[in-house]
Amino acid sequence: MNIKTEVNIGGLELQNPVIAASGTFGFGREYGEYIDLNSLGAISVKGLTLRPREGNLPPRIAETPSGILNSVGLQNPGVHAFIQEEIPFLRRYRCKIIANVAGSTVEEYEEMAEILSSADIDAIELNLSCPNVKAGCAAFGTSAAMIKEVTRRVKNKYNGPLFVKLTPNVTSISELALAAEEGGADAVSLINTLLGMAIDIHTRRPILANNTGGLSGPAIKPVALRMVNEVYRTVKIPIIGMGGISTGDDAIEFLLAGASAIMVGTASFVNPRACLDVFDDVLAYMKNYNIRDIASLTGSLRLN
Amino acid sequence: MNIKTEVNIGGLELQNPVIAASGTFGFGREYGEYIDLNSLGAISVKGLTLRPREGNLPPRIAETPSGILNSVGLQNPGVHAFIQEEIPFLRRYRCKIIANVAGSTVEEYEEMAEILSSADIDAIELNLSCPNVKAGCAAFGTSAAMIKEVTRRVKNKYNGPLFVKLTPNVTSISELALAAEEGGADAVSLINTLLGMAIDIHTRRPILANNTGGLSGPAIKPVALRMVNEVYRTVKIPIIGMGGISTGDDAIEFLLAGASAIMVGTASFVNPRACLDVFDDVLAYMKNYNIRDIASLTGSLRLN
Amino acid sequence: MKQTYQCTILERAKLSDKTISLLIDASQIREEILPGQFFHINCNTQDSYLRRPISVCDFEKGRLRLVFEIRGKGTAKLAKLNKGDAIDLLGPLGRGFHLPKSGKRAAVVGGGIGTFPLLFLTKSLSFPCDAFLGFRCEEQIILADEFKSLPNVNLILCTDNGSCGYCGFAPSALTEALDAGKNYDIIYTCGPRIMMDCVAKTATEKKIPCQLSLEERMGCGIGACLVCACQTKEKNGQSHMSRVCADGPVFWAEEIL
Amino acid sequence: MKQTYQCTILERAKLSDKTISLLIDASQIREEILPGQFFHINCNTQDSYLRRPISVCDFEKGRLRLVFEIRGKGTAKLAKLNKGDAIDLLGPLGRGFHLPKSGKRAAVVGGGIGTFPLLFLTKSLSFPCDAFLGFRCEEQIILADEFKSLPNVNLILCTDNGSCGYCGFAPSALTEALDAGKNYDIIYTCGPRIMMDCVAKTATEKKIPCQLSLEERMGCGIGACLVCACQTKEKNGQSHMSRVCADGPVFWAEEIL
Ligand SMILES: Cc1cc2nc3c(=O)[nH]c(=O)nc-3n(C[C@H](O)[C@H](O)[C@H](O)COP(=O)(O)OP(=O)(O)OC[C@H]3O[C@@H](n4cnc5c(N)ncnc54)[C@H](O)[C@@H]3O)c2cc1C
Ligand SMILES: Cc1cc2nc3c(=O)[nH]c(=O)nc-3n(C[C@H](O)[C@H](O)[C@H](O)COP(=O)(O)OP(=O)(O)OC[C@H]3O[C@@H](n4cnc5c(N)ncnc54)[C@H](O)[C@@H]3O)c2cc1C
Ligand SMILES: Cc1cc2nc3c(=O)[nH]c(=O)nc-3n(C[C@H](O)[C@H](O)[C@H](O)COP(=O)(O)O)c2cc1C
Ligand SMILES: Cc1cc2nc3c(=O)[nH]c(=O)nc-3n(C[C@H](O)[C@H](O)[C@H](O)COP(=O)(O)O)c2cc1C
Ligand code: FES
Ligand code: FES
Repeated sequence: MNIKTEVNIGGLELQNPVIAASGTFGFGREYGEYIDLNSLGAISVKGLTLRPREGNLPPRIAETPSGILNSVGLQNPGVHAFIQEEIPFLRRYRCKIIANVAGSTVEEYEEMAEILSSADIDAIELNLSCPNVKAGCAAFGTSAAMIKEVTRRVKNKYNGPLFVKLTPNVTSISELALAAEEGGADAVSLINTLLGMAIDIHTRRPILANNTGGLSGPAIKPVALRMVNEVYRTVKIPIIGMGGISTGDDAIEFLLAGASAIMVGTASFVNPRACLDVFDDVLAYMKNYNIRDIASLTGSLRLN
Repeated sequence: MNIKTEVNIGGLELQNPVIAASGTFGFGREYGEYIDLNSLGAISVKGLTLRPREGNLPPRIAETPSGILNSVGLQNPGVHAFIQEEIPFLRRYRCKIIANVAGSTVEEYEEMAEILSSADIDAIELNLSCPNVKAGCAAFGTSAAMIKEVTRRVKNKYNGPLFVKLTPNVTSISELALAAEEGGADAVSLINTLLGMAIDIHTRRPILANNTGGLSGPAIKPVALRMVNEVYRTVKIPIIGMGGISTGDDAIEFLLAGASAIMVGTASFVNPRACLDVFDDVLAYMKNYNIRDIASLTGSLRLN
Repeated sequence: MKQTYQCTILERAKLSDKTISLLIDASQIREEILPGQFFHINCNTQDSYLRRPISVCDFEKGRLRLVFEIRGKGTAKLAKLNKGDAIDLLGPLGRGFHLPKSGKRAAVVGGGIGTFPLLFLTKSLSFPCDAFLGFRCEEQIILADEFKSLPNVNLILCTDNGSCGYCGFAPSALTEALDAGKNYDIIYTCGPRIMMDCVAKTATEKKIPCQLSLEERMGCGIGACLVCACQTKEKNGQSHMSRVCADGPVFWAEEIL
Repeated sequence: MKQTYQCTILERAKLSDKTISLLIDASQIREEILPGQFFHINCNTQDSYLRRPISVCDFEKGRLRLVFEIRGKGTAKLAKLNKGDAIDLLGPLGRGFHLPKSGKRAAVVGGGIGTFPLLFLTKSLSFPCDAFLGFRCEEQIILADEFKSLPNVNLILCTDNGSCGYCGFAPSALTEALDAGKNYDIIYTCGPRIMMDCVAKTATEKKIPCQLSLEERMGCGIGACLVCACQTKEKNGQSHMSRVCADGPVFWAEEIL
């Protein structure tokens, strides 16, 4: 059976809709030893900032039921080092490069977009939703007006496909998705992590040095799915869905709910082959149901 | 060792801070066959409406990683039947009776408060956060102005301890808690369920007949803990904390984060003795650390 | 006080590719266990967080038999249990089948996993019965020997493809028997909902009392959480949401909408 | 391509109340396994979702030995594994101990669970060593016989309460040895952070090269997620966040802030 796996996400052509989620896959080097990066649709690289960042103090991770909290706090070598050292490595592979960027002012977002517009990347994912840095992107992420504004201004500086990544820690994610669409986003990515906390009852302190962190993994899947479906019924631009995807069945749920592509994050920590295993299982499902075009799954959920 | 377990929650004296969460414990009759209701601090009864409600169509439950989605939709016999048939039963026990009420207009909330003010209950918990009914309480739950208004007006009709139960599906839960405090609430209860979805990939339909449902169970614990701590640092009134509590350790986490009492919900489904087991484990922890007053745990978390 | 029970598995058998039988030492359970009742079983993983309802397939001398098909995560976990392992049971739960003190003949109509609880039912009947048990094909037939060995049971096996016994669905076999003049005091049915609806319709037409055993996804299993709702008709004709776990799982045909 | 390995457990032993030793058939692992490296082990429950890092305690002829203490949910789950069970290993991971080609004598200082990886280290040293191993009390002593049986190891057991061997902490025993004129080409340490810091300080004062094996909570275990950060000093003196899993777990004392 001939299966069409190519998808177009707001101008970004992917050989398949499986993308490694930002922050969980570094710049691909480490996982490249475990899986053939050529088989991924794309990699969304670790969140980049204008200047290098050292991130938060450890501990930066806590385990919770069916999930984890992290508080890395955007440790990264900065956008310039990314361009010089990581793009050349990633370019050796077929998978597309999505630059995930976070700024603390609108101007910083603009400046990074400008810098990246002359770099060899395939798309920008605006991280307007990192819960682990005090100032900056989290503040943008909860205001529709700010999202629209940042998106519009970045769109002016960068010609390629522009994705806006949304936070789930809001009253109405569809309102924010709409703002991104109005600002000119070519797609929205959701969800980023849910803000959470874990406590060591013996020391009476939060486990994370940063006190709070972002919840990811299977625990958040029902919330993520609901949000993807809500946004799907609100905006016209494509959705990149994520949140707890560990199996092909999970990925299918997201596609049915309205995602055009999906990202695999935390699951890679448990199974370094998770991205590929997810994709193989999606193909098996399609064969089983005689579905020839993966794009036809998107939004094919029938509500009750 | 002599352990003081009594707590006062905004005027409600509890022999211990363990409360059965609304909607998971019915009116106590069924669990009363498995545990001695005399040993509970209180029971928050199934959400009451002015008139009887049949609730949503089945399926009303879906299992998710470390949690469940429910969409009962406030099936209940109505406040009058509650007063006539359930209070006399519950009054045979030492545990306090908290009437959890949901209305679809401010007037309905007022009317129920008035009716209940002449009933033999110990407190009212305003459910401003049920995600499973279309009109009504969910709309109130996300607006600070509405919360303040409803609280104020109910407070005028009901003299006893008034708790306001908050939804986690908002950008800022502390803002809503503040609104409840300003409206005259004696305590806030949090969290209600997170709105989520689960999909049957074979039928391509949501598992719940109502499409979406409320996520509860261990999966939501990190989010609930974070919100309790956030609210603790914002308001002065006591907090009743809940969300995924299944063990004494979980309960301790909530107390440390700032809860003065805790509710056990979904955990009872797996372990009908959950409320008692949680309490026993809390006592063991206190003995171990030589803590003599359970109230001294509240908010004793030291942030990093 | 009721409680959960930690029981020991005495025997585990694989009845088919996907079907497991567990024989459990239930001697500590002092409550009466009735046909049609079920146990709510802890699968003990966070991956399958909720308990799973499984009907009593048989109960004799303190030995409880549960037979179940592997469907998803929870039953897959239960299928891994072995002789000597502990199993955490909540139950017996629910309202079982009505057992008339006397009668001439009953009909029992089951399909697939719905046939398992009918074994204990037919054993408990104080008069003879015709048991119409439907399966996809010959290979899928489960527990036929157990039914055959019961002196009061006249077993009519039905297969969709006719590979064994009656060719066709069990309700058709029942209808043919009724048309051929058979008389039943009561009809019991358990299986896929469309099968049961079919049986209930026939029974109603013939004015024979009929009981169905319903399935619904469950939370607490004891009647407190209201997630296992099914629409039923009150005596006054009004529709009502009943709890499959506590008001059922067995209902009279006329109660079901 | 690297991969995860499904290996079989050859032997399981309980070394103390809380300490388990697993001997694992690692013959399929073709990568070199070095002392100081660790495996990231799948506990396979949603309750303990993440893998758990456990150091190589010993490796010989394709047989891998892991020794661990039961602390929380994950290690409790691993402790339930038995002979014949499969175990899902990711590794070997991390940068192991530096093994000088030649030397006169090394010092090895360990405490508690930090002593386990030192067994493979001392076995791999090409010259003799003094092993200062500290435990709470005599009953807590683990693996002493294995250390004793190594021809190049001079074992100095230390207990906090003096119930066996040197009375006091292992770093004090090291300091006393140094003060008594002992010379070491290199010092290795693994154990509680305060213990290691103490050893590192002594080593720095005496200008002896020293390596520490750090612990940090891990996500991916392979260097991609940056959750296992520890502050290190660059050559230029600047502080930097390194990854315990990939840049460590073994660091030179001068790298640690
Ligand atoms: C009263 C009653 C008695 C039953 N008796 C038997 C029996 O004797 N033998 C047998 O093989 N099966 C029986 N079933 C069906 C059995 O409970 C389900 O097949 C089982 O719960 C599926 O769980 P899973 O983990 O395999 O599937 P999953 O898909 O992983 O289950 C996910 C969730 O959905 C629920 N669920 C899925 N399918 C069903 C279903 N058909 N009915 C109720 N809940 C479901 C599960 O309990 C769980 O909460 C009975 C069901 C009920 C309600
Ligand atoms: C490189 C390295 C090698 C190790 N080697 C050994 C060894 O050989 N033998 C041994 O007994 N222990 C070893 N440890 C410690 C061991 O990893 C922890 O004791 C174990 O992860 C605790 O898991 P748990 O499920 O018992 O505890 P839980 O409290 O349930 O764990 C919760 C989470 O915190 C993490 N965590 C908790 N304590 C630690 C810790 N001390 N270090 C790192 N992560 C932790 C867990 O991995 C898990 O992600 C090593 C740690 C590291 C970093
Ligand atoms: C350790 C870690 C680091 C992350 N860093 C980033 C980041 O830099 N930028 C970003 O947009 N999202 C980041 N995320 C969020 C993920 O990309 C993803 O949105 C989230 O984890 C939900 O997906 P999952 O459940 O599959 O992990 C991070 C997540 C984790 C676990
Ligand atoms: C089946 C079910 C029904 C519920 N019904 C109500 C309700 O009627 N009123 C209410 O305020 N909360 C209701 N809740 C929410 C719980 O009281 C509680 O806030 C939530 O489940 C989180 O706690 P838990 O994780 O311990 O279950 C319900 C929860 C469940 C699972
Ligand atoms: S499962 Fe809770 S009422 Fe039936
Ligand atoms: S655990 Fe992921 S980088 Fe170390």
